[in-house]
Amino acid sequence: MNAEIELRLNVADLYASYSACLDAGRFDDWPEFFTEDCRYRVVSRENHDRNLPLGTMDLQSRGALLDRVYAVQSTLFHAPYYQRHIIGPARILSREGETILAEANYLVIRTKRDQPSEVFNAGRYLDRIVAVQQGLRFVDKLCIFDSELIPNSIIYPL
Amino acid sequence: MNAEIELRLNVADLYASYSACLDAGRFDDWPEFFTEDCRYRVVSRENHDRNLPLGTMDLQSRGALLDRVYAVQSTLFHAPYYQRHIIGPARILSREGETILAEANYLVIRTKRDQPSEVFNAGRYLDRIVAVQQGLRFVDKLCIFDSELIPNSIIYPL
Amino acid sequence: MNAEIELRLNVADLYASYSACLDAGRFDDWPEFFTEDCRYRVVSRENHDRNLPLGTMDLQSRGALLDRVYAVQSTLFHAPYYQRHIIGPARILSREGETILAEANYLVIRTKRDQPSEVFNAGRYLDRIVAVQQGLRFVDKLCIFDSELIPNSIIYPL
Amino acid sequence: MRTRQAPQAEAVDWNGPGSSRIPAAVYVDPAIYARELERIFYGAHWNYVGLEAEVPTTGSFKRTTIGERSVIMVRNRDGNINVLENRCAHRGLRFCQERVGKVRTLVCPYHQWNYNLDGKLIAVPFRLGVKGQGGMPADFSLADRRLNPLKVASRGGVVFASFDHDVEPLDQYIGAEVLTYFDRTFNGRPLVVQGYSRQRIRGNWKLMMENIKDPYHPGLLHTWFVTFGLWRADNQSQLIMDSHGRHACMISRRNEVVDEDVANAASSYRANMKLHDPRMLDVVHEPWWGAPTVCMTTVFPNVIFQQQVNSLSTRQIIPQGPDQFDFVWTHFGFEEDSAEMSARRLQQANLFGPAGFVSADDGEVIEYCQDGLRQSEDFATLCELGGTAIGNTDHMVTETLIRGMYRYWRKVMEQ
Amino acid sequence: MRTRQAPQAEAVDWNGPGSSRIPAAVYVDPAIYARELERIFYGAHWNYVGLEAEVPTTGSFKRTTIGERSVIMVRNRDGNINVLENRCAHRGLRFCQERVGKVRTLVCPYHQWNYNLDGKLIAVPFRLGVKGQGGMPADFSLADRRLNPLKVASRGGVVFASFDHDVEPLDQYIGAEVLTYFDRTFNGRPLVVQGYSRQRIRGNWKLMMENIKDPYHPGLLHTWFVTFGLWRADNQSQLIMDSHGRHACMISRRNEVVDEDVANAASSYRANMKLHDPRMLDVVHEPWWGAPTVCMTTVFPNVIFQQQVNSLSTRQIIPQGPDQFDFVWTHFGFEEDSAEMSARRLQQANLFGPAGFVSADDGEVIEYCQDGLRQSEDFATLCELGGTAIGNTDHMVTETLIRGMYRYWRKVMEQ
Amino acid sequence: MRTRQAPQAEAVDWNGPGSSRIPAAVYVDPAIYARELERIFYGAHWNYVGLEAEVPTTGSFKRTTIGERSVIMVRNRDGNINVLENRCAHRGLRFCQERVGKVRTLVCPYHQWNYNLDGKLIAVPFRLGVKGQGGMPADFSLADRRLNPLKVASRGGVVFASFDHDVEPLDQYIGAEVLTYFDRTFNGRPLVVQGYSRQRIRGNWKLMMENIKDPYHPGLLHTWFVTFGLWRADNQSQLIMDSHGRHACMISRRNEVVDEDVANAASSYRANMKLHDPRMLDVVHEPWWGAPTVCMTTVFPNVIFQQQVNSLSTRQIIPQGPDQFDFVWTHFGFEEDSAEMSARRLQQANLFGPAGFVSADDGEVIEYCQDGLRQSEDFATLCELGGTAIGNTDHMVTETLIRGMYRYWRKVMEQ
Ligand code: FES
Ligand code: FES
Ligand code: FES
Ligand SMILES: [Fe+3]
Ligand SMILES: [Fe+3]
Ligand SMILES: [Fe+3]
Repeated sequence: MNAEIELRLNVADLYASYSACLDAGRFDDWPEFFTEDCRYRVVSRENHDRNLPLGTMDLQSRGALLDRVYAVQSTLFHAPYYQRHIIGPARILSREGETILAEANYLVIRTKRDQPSEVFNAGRYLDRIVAVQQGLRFVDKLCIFDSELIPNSIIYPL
Repeated sequence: MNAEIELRLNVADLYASYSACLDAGRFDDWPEFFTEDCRYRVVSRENHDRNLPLGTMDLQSRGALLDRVYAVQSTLFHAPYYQRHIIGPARILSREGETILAEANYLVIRTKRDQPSEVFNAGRYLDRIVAVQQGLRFVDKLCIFDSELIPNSIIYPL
Repeated sequence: MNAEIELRLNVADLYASYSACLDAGRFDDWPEFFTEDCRYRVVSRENHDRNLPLGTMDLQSRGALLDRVYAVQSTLFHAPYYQRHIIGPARILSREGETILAEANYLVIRTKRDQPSEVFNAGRYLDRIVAVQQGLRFVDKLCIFDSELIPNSIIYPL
Repeated sequence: MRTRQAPQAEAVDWNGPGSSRIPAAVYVDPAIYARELERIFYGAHWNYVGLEAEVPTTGSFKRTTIGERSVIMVRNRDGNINVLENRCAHRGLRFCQERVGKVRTLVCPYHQWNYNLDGKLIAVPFRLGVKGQGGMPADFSLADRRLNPLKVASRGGVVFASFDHDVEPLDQYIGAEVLTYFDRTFNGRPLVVQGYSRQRIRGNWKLMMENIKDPYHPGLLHTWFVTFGLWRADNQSQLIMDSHGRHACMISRRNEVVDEDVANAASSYRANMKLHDPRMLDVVHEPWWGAPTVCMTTVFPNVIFQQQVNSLSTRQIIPQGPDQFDFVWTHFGFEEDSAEMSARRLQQANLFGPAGFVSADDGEVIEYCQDGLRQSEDFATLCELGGTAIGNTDHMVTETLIRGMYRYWRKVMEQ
Repeated sequence: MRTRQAPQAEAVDWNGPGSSRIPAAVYVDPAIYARELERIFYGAHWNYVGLEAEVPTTGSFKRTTIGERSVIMVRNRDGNINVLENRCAHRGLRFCQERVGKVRTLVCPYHQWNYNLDGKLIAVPFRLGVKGQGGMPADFSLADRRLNPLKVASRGGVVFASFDHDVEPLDQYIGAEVLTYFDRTFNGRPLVVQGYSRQRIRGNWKLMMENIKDPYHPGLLHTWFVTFGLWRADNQSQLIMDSHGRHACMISRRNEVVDEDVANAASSYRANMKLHDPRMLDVVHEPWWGAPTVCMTTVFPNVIFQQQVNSLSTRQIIPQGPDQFDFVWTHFGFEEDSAEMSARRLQQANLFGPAGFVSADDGEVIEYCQDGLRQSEDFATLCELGGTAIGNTDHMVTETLIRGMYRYWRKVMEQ
Repeated sequence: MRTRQAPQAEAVDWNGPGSSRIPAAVYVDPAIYARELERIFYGAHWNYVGLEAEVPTTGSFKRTTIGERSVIMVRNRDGNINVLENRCAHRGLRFCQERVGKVRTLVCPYHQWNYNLDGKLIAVPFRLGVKGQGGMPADFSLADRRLNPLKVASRGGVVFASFDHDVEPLDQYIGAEVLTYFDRTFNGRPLVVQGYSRQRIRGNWKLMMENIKDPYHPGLLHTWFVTFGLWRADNQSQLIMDSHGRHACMISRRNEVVDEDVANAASSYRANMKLHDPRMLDVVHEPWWGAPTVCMTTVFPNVIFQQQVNSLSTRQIIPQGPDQFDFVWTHFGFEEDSAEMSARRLQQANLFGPAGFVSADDGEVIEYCQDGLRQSEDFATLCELGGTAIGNTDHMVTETLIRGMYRYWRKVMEQ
């Protein structure tokens, strides 16, 4: 019973830690939120609803996440910006053995230097989560964004 | 004690499921979140603070909610758009017997086709909730929106 | 155990009550969320990250909070506006004896008369909280805002 | 307006003297819009500002906007209503920020220049200097500066104002034909405000006037109307205008029986539709209606008066550039209303406003009209239902009211 | 466009007849932009609208935009593809709101005017009036109004349209040299859409064309390209243009071995870089490529065809004023692709689009270009890598394609 | 700027040669604004760019903006400070994106053109081609292109720059009278930056200059000032200008005793007001002040130097079109400050900035001024407190400094 309740709270904490990590720009820590054989996909709601397979990002292992981090930090030229995730209440949709299926709405506010803060990307996380020794990890993280027009580019993970 | 804690979590889940339903456009399921004799009101903060009775929507039974759904799906011509609710932490204000008075801040981001995502409506839910067999239901749902200027129209429920 | 769980829920409630108080414009109640010897600071992420000590507001006692309230209500001329806080999941970072270190992302939507609602300020709360008889109180509240350009002025507390 | 003086708008090509084919430029050209502000909203026209009931007592004020200029409607010490431009005579501050309130005088925050409720300057701090130094020059008199006063007229509790003090009298401006229907609702009974709705619509302000001068669309766009017979092309009805064709009334009567042909013509007709909660259409005929169950009155340039069965509202148009306007609904009833009738008006208000079953889609189509009209300047609309003539009719299958408005518009705009 | 007619753009000073030093005004001046819409996007040019695969059957439509005008690509009853302007002939509504769908006819919601899939007006409600009253005038014929049809041409499954029906034939427009490479990808094989990406980039639309006509930057800006030899200044390559210099292909071949000098020249080179997940570069040579591993084709004014190893896309440019444009990516494969190949194309898509390892930064630099060009009007760019001449080359150390585009631009724009 | 060349601004009607009644157009007209950029911000004027302390060592840079042009303040190898326009000489990229940092050279990301800290072009990749192909033309020399250098002057640790290299020397530009007070704060003591505040204010940039040249409002708008005697109409004070009237100092001294008449005149006066936490006003007199406790210095066109008791800041104005500007506060102290004094300056900073007890409302009133001035072009302000003459005074009951600024503005703008 308590375990059940605690799990619900821990899932909420997972989202809180996840966004804190990204919003602080601690990209090196980002892959730690995932399992080795994870999949991280960012996909437009348009493609998702029409069953079109294209993703804006489609990383199919923690290694691929490390490659993304390297690109963000060393190879992808971009104007620096702040991200701020506002995540709504997370909800556990189902359980398959050890795996939790959870979802939460998110909004990312972007702030570029000398510019007003702006709505950058809004959508839904649909995630498969497992508990490992160190805590909860994403096996599968799907970011389905409503935002039809990406304001130029997405450099950092969502 | 546990019951108390669980209730608080369930209220949070209620808001999560409610927004998930609307944001996915599952309008047929929307009335299911309400009791038969419910009331659903969308009112501007201006009218609310000045005790002016006019509502932007004022539906006084689950039947009226069904009528709204029918209008949204069949009679109200409009440009399609996505809604995305970001709901802040819900708070139980009081208990009157079986009825819970709860409130939560909300923000709805609207995305129209080929347009950037934009702040659509922001405000506060002030709700009376009861527990029925299938879970928690709204007896009374009041959406008090700050947004002075509605960007053209409100078609879908908030 | 339960105590632990309850604390996590109470922290969430604290943020909910705090934003409800400000968003309703109940500024007289605002200092009640703080201890007598509290500190309330609003600081730009730029200054914070560069270890520059300047704060946009830097109030170093509950008395100073009362002074701010007086200014907001009696001496600071400004156009009236609504605030709406959307706060993400709060997270307890650590405990030092009685003191809880907690953080949460926030977004404040501002609505001026006859104007659309707009993104006003987005950032992170980094707070030290203690439990007193009447509940949880802020010893230290730090609002670190991403928003590079303040849209004219900040009159009300964040 | 942001342009220096109404810029020379190039003449638009109307292909002749008619007003049935409106060129796209009329809706999108900033220079034309600037001239509209000058000649229409700031010219010799009466603009709606509000209801007397909104400023019940001395010092009560309501801030609103005419064209793009902020004005204050305030009741003075004599109980009369003034409308004053919201701009300090010192350094130009739009000083009044609250929407409604009650004041003893009007004070600008910057240097506390103080105006009475008639807009007269009554106090200037340090006017005589301090310790004999500085202050306003000897030849300065409080009478030299004041808040810009508009000409005001009130009828049946409805307040209008004009920046042009030479504007013709209000009754003459509205004209006898339309006045009859104006007075039908506003016969002097005390009014009670039930609340406000505010929309920002991304379309030219005239598109909203067209919408309410267009009896052709309700039976086609608004399924609700068709299905419940509130409005149908075959309803008994009348269209009337003032002599200029700038104002109009669409008058009709409800009809439960559906005419086959009409039902078929309107693909939007839903024979099987039933309300789960019929209260929204619990219509009760009010004696003062007479035969008509609906009367939509447009008073050029900025207001629409709605009587749709038991729902009553004024709808104010506030242009915001050529391609958007704010639309402010003031729903009201009468002091004499029973509690049941007040509740009924509120119930039926579900049909109107930004989320209304039969008006949310008006805002939507107006936005797409603007989008389409913006696409190229060589396009002109075709408003020739009922031909190209302009005149009152006793049917609704015509766009004559739109032609009437643009005939007048061309005259005023010299376009 | 918001201006009445393309305003008289003042002549820009190019310091002579060349096109290697582009004045800042060419990117920021609203009057020049208005003329670009008129002469380029709405003039005698072919604009990309989509792929035939997107409208598979009768009634399937896709809404898109040419310049700033909304158009509908729809397959008619004969199986042919029409492109119709999305604007109702009655009162101008941009009536089609959904992006894709399937319809029997095109109906405008406002008054339900009804058009067939060729854009012909087939029904006008109450055209003959109601009970003998009103309706359209006697001389009105359905043939008088219709949806504005564009000229359409399709090749290899790719659909182009033009507002100018006198535009030259598509093959002649693209020209034999470029057509060879166009046909290399679009040889008639059935295409399969894998998905879309949409960006809004705050820069002048031509900056994107320059970017894809610029073989100078990939080896310097895009570390990935350098490090993995996908693109390097020393790669064997060719640049070809049509006779006008408006279209171009950048053709190159991958090279695993890194030339010392080149590596050193590019500070962005990372010798030690390894992918943790190499699948993103699991390139498999496809027979139809021939020698080249990459071919970037620009067809003036609004489309880029990408073949980057196994990743294929069309990239459409939709201008939104002089200082921003929307950029729509359509990733595709072939019906004949194996499951592995489809997955491979999707994997490699990580390199492209708004978050792509080698294209996200293109959007970024374009934005800063616009920022810099906005700073003052006395600035001109210097595109003289490879000199000032314009012609095909078999190397990549030149900006000749950019010079070619602007030579043509000056001719069309009379600037 | 977005316009081609400063468009011919139509002459504004000032009703004569005076500068005490400023026409609304001066604040709202885009053509006037475009000319302001050309003649004032990019003309023969010195603009504030920052403090030497912000770029302590070789390679330290700070990015900022003059008018609407981005510039980089950087310390070179000789320890001198350069100000370079942030625009690549190749294709115009505004390449520097970070606000501050430390670099060895300035590299543009697009094609890695490389500039030294003096803005000289030192490397162009593939300049000599690859394998003998392409590259820059034979006649190209690195000396042909460089980053646009501004003229730089530094005094007392404060750095100014001008796009016009023929601008008069800085000390002469500021003028002896104002220089005295400039040097009072900036006497060469090492400065320490305490932090930044950034606001975007929806008003014309000159309204901020007016605000700090207006000794009339603080005692009326800012209750705090009145109540604590920090600023009152009866305080001993001086207003001084340079010979052109473009720069000014408002100098005053604190006064605990409240003059009855003045208190009464200011309805904002709160006799009973007490601070719960008095530390915010724990003022300690600093020897270098001399008698004055406050000195507000405006150096035309883009900076204000604040000494308000123990709080020190520079306030930079960055115009963003005619109707808004960014306002950047740099709070500072001195290396010689004790820990207590540093803390005191920070405490008192609560009075200033976007949330300041006595400055948040300045931003607010400026916004409403713009709103009011936008309402119609026939309006002119009335700045005749103290008459219409322009000259230094030893009292504060005058708008002479505003008249002085506009007299100069008319001369430069030929308006
Ligand atoms: S601007 Fe109104 S009092 Fe000075
Ligand atoms: S506008 Fe299309 S039918 Fe009337
Ligand atoms: S634009 Fe700067 S190097 Fe090419
Ligand atoms: Fe309608
Ligand atoms: Fe590139
Ligand atoms: Fe001030």
